[in-house]
Amino acid sequence: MQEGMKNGCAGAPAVLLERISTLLAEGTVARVLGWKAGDMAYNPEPAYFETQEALKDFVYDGFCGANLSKYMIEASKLEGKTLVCLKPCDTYSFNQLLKEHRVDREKAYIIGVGCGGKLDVEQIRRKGIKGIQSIDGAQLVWEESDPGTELKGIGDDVLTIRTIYGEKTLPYGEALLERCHVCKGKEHRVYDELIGQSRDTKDADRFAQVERIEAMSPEEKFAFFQQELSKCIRCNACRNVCPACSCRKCVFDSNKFDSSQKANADSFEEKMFHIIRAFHVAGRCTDCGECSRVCPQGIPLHLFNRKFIKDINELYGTYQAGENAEDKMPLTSFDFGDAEPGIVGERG
Amino acid sequence: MPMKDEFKPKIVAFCCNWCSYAGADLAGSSRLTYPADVKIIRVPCSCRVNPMFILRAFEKGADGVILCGCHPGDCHYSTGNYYARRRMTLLFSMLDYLGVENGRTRVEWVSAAEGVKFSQTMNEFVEKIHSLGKNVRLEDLRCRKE
Amino acid sequence: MQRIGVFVCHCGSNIAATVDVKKVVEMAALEPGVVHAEDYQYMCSEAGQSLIAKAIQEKQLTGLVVCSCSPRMHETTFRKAAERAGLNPYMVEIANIREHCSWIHKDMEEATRKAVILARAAIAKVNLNTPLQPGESRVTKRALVIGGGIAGIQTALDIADAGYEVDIVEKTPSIGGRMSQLDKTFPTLDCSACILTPKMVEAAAHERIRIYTYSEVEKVSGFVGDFTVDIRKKARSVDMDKCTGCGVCQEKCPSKKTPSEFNRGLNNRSAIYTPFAQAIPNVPVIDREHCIKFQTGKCGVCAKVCQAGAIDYEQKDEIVTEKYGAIVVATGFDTIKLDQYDEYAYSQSKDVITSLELERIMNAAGPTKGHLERLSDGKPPKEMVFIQCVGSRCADERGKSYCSKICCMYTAKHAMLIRDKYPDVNVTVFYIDVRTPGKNFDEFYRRAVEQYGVNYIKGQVGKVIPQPDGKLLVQGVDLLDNRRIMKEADMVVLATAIEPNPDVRKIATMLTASIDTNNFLTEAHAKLRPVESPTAGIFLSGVCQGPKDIPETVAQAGAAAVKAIGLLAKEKLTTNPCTAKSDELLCNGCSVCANVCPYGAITYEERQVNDHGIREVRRLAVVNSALCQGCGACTVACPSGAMDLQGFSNRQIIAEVDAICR
Amino acid sequence: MNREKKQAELITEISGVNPLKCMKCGKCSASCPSFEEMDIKPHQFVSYVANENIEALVNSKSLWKCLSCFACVERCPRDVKPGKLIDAARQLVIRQRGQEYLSPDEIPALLDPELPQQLLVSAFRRYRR
Repeated sequence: MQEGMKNGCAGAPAVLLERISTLLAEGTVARVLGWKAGDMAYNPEPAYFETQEALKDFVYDGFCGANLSKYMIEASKLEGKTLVCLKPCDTYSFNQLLKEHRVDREKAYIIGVGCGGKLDVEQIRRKGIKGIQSIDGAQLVWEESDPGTELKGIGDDVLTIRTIYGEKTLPYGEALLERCHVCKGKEHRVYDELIGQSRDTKDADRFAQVERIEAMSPEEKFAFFQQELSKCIRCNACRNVCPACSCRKCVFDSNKFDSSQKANADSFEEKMFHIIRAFHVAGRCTDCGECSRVCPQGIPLHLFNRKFIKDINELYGTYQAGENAEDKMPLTSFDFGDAEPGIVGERG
Repeated sequence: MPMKDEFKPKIVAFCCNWCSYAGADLAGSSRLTYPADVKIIRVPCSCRVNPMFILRAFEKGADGVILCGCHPGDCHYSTGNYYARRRMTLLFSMLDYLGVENGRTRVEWVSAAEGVKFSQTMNEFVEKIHSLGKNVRLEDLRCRKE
Repeated sequence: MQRIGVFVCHCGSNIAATVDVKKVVEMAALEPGVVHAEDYQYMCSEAGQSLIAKAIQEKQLTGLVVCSCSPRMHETTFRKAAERAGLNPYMVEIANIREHCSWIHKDMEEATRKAVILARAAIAKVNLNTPLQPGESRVTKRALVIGGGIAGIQTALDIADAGYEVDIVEKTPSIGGRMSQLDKTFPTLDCSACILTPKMVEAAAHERIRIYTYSEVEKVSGFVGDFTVDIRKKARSVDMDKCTGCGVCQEKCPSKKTPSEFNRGLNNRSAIYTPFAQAIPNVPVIDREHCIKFQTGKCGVCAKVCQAGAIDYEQKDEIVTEKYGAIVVATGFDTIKLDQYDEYAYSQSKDVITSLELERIMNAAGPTKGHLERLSDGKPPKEMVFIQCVGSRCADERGKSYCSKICCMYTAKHAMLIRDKYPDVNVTVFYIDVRTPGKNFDEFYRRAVEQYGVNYIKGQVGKVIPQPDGKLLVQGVDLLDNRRIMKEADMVVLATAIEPNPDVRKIATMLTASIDTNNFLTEAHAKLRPVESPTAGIFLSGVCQGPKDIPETVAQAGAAAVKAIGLLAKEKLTTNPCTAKSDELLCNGCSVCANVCPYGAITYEERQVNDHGIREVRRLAVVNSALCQGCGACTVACPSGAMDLQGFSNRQIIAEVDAICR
Repeated sequence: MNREKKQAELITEISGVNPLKCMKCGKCSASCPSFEEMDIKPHQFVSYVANENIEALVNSKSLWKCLSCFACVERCPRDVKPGKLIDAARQLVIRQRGQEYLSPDEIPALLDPELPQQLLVSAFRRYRR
């Protein structure tokens, strides 16, 4: 049963809520890291819940797209276990953080939640739907907790959006985040238990966008990125949300490279920032897509990360960060026969 | 002979202490000339070169950056140049992806005995930078469009 | 703010002819931090150096820039001069205006401009230099040798003779290694035991050598000069002090069905055994897996017959912890398994043997008492075929890509010995190439052909087909006259590829010594430091580094010993201060840096930090400055910039970049 | 000349074999059951291709004496696999004949009682339409 609507936001599937409630009650976990309703129907906020009483505000619906793995860095420092709901793609990030000793597996109780793709309000807006008041159809219907069953295809569900201009409808599949169209798969890489069903959302090639850019002339490439990067306001949202950008202090905030700047003092800065940020996470980025999701300017930041991933796959063998917590990362290993940097020019 | 154009490129060459810096020394003691536009920075190993240094050079107006290290397999620290090779390959590929002319960056393995190669490489590189002209793109990539 | 002095050298006319040194002085004086600038004819001369010393004292200089020849030439000179004048030597930077400027440019104006920029970069760097102190670490005057073969024994003897204590850790019950299994040695054909046994005895009797046999290295911590090693002394079940080595226990032991490792499984040994008669120590061990007492609880014959009361069924493994200054790896080799080479019928016929098995057959103490006979029926062979390069020089995964190096010579030896002792036996060798570089080696091989009539045929054998009558049909081809060869042989000997002892991987991991794809230990430099591992204080002896024969092994063993002695002879180690250092407030503890460190110099510890009021326990990278060689790989791998390299810090290099691009 | 160079390239392309990897050990010839019948021996295939001496190779008896038993492919220590080379040379000849494949009714006339069954099967597998 769905709880009542909170700020137009759907509640959470009963099977999930019951299980979380039990785990909290029996003391298996000290707190729950989940979501509560935000001020709008489409922006639930990550939140901690420490009592069963508090769980009445717990929300888990199609808009809960945030990757909570990064929160586990801080949660690992707390007393007792923290329950966290991770989608399949989030578990890659958790594994990567585990590999980098940033999270404590013992401090986490991971519920691998089923995923049928997460919603992106920007996609809805792009369809010309404005003035949203509430959205129906974003709630998750998990009949029973059998993670093995797959839900029907995404084409079947429809979002009904009540706006100040009247009611609109949109197929669920058309409102998905970019990353869901290039989904890495619905298998959880690390978890304590699984709840809920998944359905496949992949309907595009992960590297198609990168390839399109690669095929451009240098002038076109330059124009494309100049266009995109000129939007950057250095709000640091991409950095703050990125599970790989988990440095205690970012190089752009320290004086170690004479690179700390509060405002963009010179024209070079955003470029340097984005290239270096992508480089720092190269080989560690799981391609979770959070950077692009949170960018208020809509810069497709994942295109940087995915370029590195594509290069790594092509030059050093296929590698998926976070697939497990053991494999050596591509930038901390090498092969005697690696390609020379000159290959960049040769590939054209 | 004055150059055809008045363009005086700024070129930074990072050289590892054990092979390439010594190769540059040998070029010097063999009186093998290359343009004065090239300025060498000594680093212990090619793996010491952070991509940030390269971008920093461009930020400050360099027109080309070249990294020289020991040949793969000959690194004084055994494996440093292998890491450098991967890092630079990825960085250069990214710059290419951003539409920056990839001739502005280069990696060359120069041993302590390869004074001739060092000088040749620098001559070639300077010529390449001359053909590319002043570095505008890296400086301009972000520029807010009016 | 630094007080920097800039000293521009004319180098006679080497610099001054192309660079306007006065102009460089003038321009340098304008740079921030510069309080003194002058030029001189020869800065490296006595007079030039005292000029520098005088300026340091008079102007209270805190940093120096010398614009002169390459730092590879005179950096040390100027650093020492600075130190004598009371300045920290690491406050000196060199602007190379000779090799990188005056010698390669002709135009004075251009060269001068470049010299000024190079000086500026050096000044910018010195502005950020900090005084560095070389570290000191103590040296434990004892060496550990892992492996008790000829390599290990020779290294241990050389180190001990130089006056230092050495421990040998040997996995098997006796020292001696592969060489003790050999019958004769090339190119002189002297008996292996006759030259090895005295060395074994000498090592055992040496007052400065301690031998741990039937023992393994379990754990290694520490670093060059100061290693701590746990050695597991496996339970021998025999009291070393009481045993007299009479051998009665071995005679009476009722369990005699265990294949003898020493004889390569060609015959059996008892459960209580010494590997061979000249074993050192001459104290048996009980192989508990095959001992009736240990398996069923009933027996105890050895305890009953032992007059000395040395048998101790209760003995337990013992861990000994020792400190060492240097560690020499001498873990040797084994032959590869032949199960992938079914075409040579090794597993199908007892008369197809490896060369090492032939050594045991030829040996008077071996399974056939030294008589050359077929293992299937005990008959003397009339036709013998040797097949070279079995598993060596092989591009696929069945074998090894490298040349095993010793096979050509030992096969010539075997062929010669057989022809000498059994002139009626025909010997044919199928080879791809005969490789005999080495003193008196090719002469040796030619002797086999010319004097002993050994038949060498160029062409690898395709197949060995066991015949119903027990003969072995060898199918080959003579490549030099394109002729099919079908030879009926009585015995076939395979020159099996050698590979490093499989345990070496485990040991290398403990030592953080690097290893190549073939499991050979990597040397610090393939040409110039061939007996040192890249990990400081670890030395390589024998085949663990690459295939070699006995003379080469002994030579390398001596070289490794000298390197170890050179280390042990030092009272203290001064360490290069240009090492990596991690800023504990920035460190994520992510281990990325440790993953790229070739020296295992980075470890992690959980430590309380105070980060602007936040007190918490964090996982932090710690650089052992005694191990760090200062390459800087970690500094770039570190995403947060916590890891920096002293002497070549991020800010210093960036300052140089900025100065050049200014 | 140029034609033979192209043919040699075609053979290496079809076979996927790098003739330069050969160390001339002769294990292929030693393994070959048809060695005696061949005019050009298996270990020589490699040098014929490397030296672009293709006319001689395709006109040799060996081309059709190879049984495709793959003993040489199996045992070659250098991953050179002369059996694949000869097979590629045969492909080359077949292709040159303008795609004229063998039809089943032509076969009886070509049969030789000495011909091993294995070759027949292998050839048919390869050259049927």
